[in-house]
This record gives sequence, C-alpha cells and structure tokens, in this order.
Amino acid sequence: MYYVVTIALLVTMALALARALMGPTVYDRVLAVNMFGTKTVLLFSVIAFLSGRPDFLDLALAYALINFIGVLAVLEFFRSRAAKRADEERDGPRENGAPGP
Amino acid sequence: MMDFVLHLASWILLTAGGAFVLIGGIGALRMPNLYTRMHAASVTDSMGAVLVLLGVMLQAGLTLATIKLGAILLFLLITSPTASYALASAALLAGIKPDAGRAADKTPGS
Amino acid sequence: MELLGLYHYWVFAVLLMIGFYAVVAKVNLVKKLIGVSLFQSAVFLLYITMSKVTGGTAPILQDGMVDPVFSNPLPQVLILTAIVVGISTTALGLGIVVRIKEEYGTIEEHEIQATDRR
Amino acid sequence: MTVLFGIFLLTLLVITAVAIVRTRNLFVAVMLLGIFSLLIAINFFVLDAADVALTEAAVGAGISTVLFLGALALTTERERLGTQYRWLSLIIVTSATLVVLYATFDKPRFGDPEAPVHQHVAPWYLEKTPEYIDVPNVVTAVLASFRGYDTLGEVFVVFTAGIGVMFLLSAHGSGAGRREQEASGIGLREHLIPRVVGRLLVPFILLFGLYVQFHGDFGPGGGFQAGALIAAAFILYALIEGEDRTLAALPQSGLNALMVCGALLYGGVGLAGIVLGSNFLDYSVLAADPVAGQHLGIILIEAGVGMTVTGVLLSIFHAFAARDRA
Repeated sequence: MYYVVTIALLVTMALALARALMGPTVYDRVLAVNMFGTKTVLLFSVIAFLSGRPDFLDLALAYALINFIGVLAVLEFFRSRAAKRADEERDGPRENGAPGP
Repeated sequence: MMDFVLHLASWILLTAGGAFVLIGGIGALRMPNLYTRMHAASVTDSMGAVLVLLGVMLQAGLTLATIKLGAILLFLLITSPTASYALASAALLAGIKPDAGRAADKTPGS
Repeated sequence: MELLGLYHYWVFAVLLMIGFYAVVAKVNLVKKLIGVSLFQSAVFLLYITMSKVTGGTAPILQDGMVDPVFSNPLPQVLILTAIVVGISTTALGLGIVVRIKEEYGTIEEHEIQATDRR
Repeated sequence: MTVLFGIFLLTLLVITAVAIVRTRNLFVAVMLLGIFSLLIAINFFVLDAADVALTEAAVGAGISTVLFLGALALTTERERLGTQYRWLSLIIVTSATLVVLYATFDKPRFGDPEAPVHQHVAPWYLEKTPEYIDVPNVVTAVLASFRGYDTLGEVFVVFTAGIGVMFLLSAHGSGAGRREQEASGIGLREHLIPRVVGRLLVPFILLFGLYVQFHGDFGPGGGFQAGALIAAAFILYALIEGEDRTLAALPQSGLNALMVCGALLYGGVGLAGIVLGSNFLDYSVLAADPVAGQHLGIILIEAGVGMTVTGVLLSIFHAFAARDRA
C-alpha cells in the first residue's frame, strides 16, 4: 500500500517537473521547485518505511527544515534587483553595468 | 482487532493523501495562470502532506519515528505557506497581476 | 530485464556527456560551471550505483537485524566528501567568474577573448 | 519495484539535465539545478546511500541555490551568445557518449553482489568495524578512522577553496568601516512573515545540525552534513535579518578562527597519535582502551570537519553578499 502513495508522489513529481519545464514565467518554475521539495520530503518519509529503516527520517527532516531557504533567496534576488533598478532610474544608468534583460 | 483498525485507518489516510497529492499536481499543471497554480500546489502541501504523514505515523506506532514525523509535519506546515508567500510577493514585485484567465501570463517578468 | 541492469550506467554516460556538452559548447561562463556540476553529479551517480547490492540496505548497523546484507560503504564515503568539496570548488569558480565580469564587463567567452586580443 | 522507481527517477534526471543545458535563461537553469539536486538525492537514498543523500540535501537545498543566485546577481541572468560550434560539439559529444555506452556493457550488472568493487576492502570494513571501532554507522567509521587520511585531504581542499574565494572577492571591497556606512544591503526586513517564520526556524536548524553532528556515529550524519546545515541556518538568518546582523552574531574573524581551528584540530588529533607512540591518525592510543580511543578520535575529527565546513561555506556566502553591496 506504500506503493500506491509512492507512485502518486512520483507521478506528481513528474507533473511538477513538466510545470518547471513549461514555465511560462520564471515564478512558475520556482513554484515547481518548491512543490518538488515538498514531494521529496513526503517521498523520503514513505520510502524510509517502505525499506524498513525508519531511522532515516532525518533526511526528510533536513529537507523540511531548509527547503524554503531557496525560495527566500529567490525573493531576495528579485527584491535586490528591483531596488537596483530603482536606484539606476534615479541616478541615471551606471557606466559599466550591463543592460538588463 | 485493534491492529486491523489501525492498519485500515492508516491505509485509508495514505490513499487519500496520495489522491490529494495527485490532484494538486494535476492542478498545478492545468490551471490557467500563476496564482491559480499556486493555489493548486498548496493542496499538496497542506492536505496531501498531512494525510500522508498521519498515515505513516499510524504505521509507526509510538516510537521515535512518530515524533520525527510529527516534527516534519509541523515544519512543513510552517514553511510551505512561507515559501508560497515569498513566491507570491516576488511575483507581485515583478508586476504579474493576479488576473483571472490566461492574460496574466503575458505580463513582464517571464 | 538483463539489459535493465545497465540502465543506471547509461544514465551516467548520458548525464556525463550532457555536462561535457555544456562545458565545450556554451559560451557563457556560468553555464559552463553549471555544466561542470552536472558532470560532477554524473560521477557521483556512477560511484553510488556501484555501491548498491541487491537486497542490501544502508551500511548502518542496527540491533535486531537478522543476517543483513549491506551495500558497499567505501564509494559512499568518497562521494560524501566529494559533494562538499564540489560545492566549495564551484563557489571558487563562481568567484573567478564574478571577477572576470568586473574586469571585462562580460562573461561571454568570445567577448572576453576579443577584449584580450585588442 | 524499488528498482523501477529508481529507473523512473533517473529518467526524470536526464530530462532535467537536458532542460538545464537548453535554457538560455540562467535563472531558470539555477532553478532546474535545484530540482536536479532533489532528484539525485532521492536516487542516492534509493541506492542505499543515506549519508550521501543527507549531504546532498544539506548542500543542494539551500546553499548551492543561494551561491548561484548570488553569482547571477553579480553577473547576468541571460546568456546572450548561446552555443559555439554546435554541430562539431554535438558530433564529439555523441561519439564520446557511444564510447562510454559501449564500455558500460562490460560493467557488472546493477546490484550484483559478485562485482569486483564488493570483493576487496569493503567486506573487511563491514566485518571489522564492530570489533575495532564499534560505531553502528560504518560510513562514519570508514570516513573518520579507516580512511581518515583521505578525509584530511578533503578538508584541506575545502579550506583552500574557501581561502581562494575570500582572496578573489575581497580585493577592493576591503575595510569593515565602509561596510558599516552602506545602507540596508540584503535582508527581507520589510517582509514580516518570512521574518517571523525564519526566526522561529533558525534555532531548530542549528539544533538539528548539532544532532546530525553528534549522532553521526549512530545514524546518517557527520561533520560534513552538520557543517552545511549550520551554515544554512546562518544563511537563512542573513536572508531575513540582513547580513550585518549575522556578522554581528558570528563575525568574519570568528569564521576565520572556525576554519583554521577545525583544520588544525583534525591535524592535531593526527599528530597526537604520533606523540603517543603510534601512527598518524591512529586514534587507538588516545585512550587507555583502543575502542574508546577510536570513539574519542572520531568525535574530535568530526568536530574539526564540521567547524571547517561551516566556516568555509559561511565565508564564501559573506564574500558574495559583500560583493553585491560594494
């Protein structure tokens, strides 16, 4: 019966991967990464029991704790980029800064 | 008898959890724009995760594993809404409007 | 089913060469570094694949295991350290790329070479 | 059945890798690299390598994304000139792939217990660990004791890489005085929800890191994983509260001391073996009972590894973050 859950999780991972590949915006891809992370936590918990070694739940715990750091880093990335753009518009473009995309 | 009931309950929870995870995954693939897709993805993070982890907990019985599973559940329930918040505010910052329909995908930031 | 036993090695070969392709064919230096880390992951996968024994379990002894079969711990040790070394060296590479960007104003290989020739 | 799961995951891995190389947007490539890391960690776990999966989790989930994003913020997030010599490269790569594929047919089949790798030293490690070292986790025993020399080398490679990054990136951002004058820098101070949740989680991540550090003899874990987890906790704090407050909590001089002391502790334990009349990195002489000596030695050198890895990863992060502000 663990197999049913595992297969559901694997299929969902494939769906999330499809979303990550299709986009269309970068935020969809970040969403897919985040979803993939949660599925990984669940998959680790289920497989730990499936293989009869419940002490390996540490891995799931590690992911549950630090997975969202990546998404916060994304938020910080866009925030600092937006701040830089606002600065540039105020001060005029910098000399050797590459043009934004 | 007690064992059987516990097993049955855990299998029901696990299957329902798997179903919710799958529904959320399909939703994240098929919904028309970013914010509705986030909405669908949150189904897997909340209902799916809760049901699957509760199901596994019933299998584990009262051991250290159950406490770890409880901690995993707690942290997931705290972190995944935070991640969604961070993502949504990053998207808003980039100017993606929470419109209905496909039009929302055509805004800058892609 | 006999050939399925080689699937892991095929994936290793394909991943290795995808990483290699990114290193030789891409012009952008950050993309080349991403290629290097794909290449690295392929090697990790090869080692861990070799450590697996059918019917085995992770090499951590546990009370109450009857006649356990363990997978090979040695490749796992090598790769465990290699992952941390890998991220440190990737960071070093990224540091060099950042310095190149500051000095040349670009991280596209052709443009760097053009600047050097001038 | 588990083998089929593995094959499915490996197929996803190849698809992800192709997508990483094909995309022209480097930000997307970094996000897909995150998925790649998750997938390969699951694969390691399915292949019985719990320790390796934990390392990949600790490094890949937070730190590697943060570092790549930091580098993208300093350079560019678009490849302007895509591919050079596309067809030539494809021909070379395809023929090389065919050669490697041809070579795989001589490999022993997946999971074969008769494969040559499983015949030499490994059975000896598995058999003798309970007797000589008496820790349940054979991976830790091999890492820290039987092959302690290798690990010493790896620690010094990490150390050197950290020094290299600091040399490269602190050239003209020098002076802490200038740093103080700079305004906010990184930090999500105005975002209340991540701030509250992050502040709640940082102590738990630190606690879990220490658990992984000291539980490494009994379960998956050890200095490398713990170092990466603790570094991730500080990086989270830097993301939500700003880098200056992180540096106030654990200043760069403290990080330098951590890096150096970790490496020295490792080497010192090795030398202590010589002083007490045995070989370099032989812990048996550290205590009256050889097995107790091994336990002591493993705890000490794992602590050294954890200190160095924490120091190096955090110094690298701070070097990139300080560059972003300069």
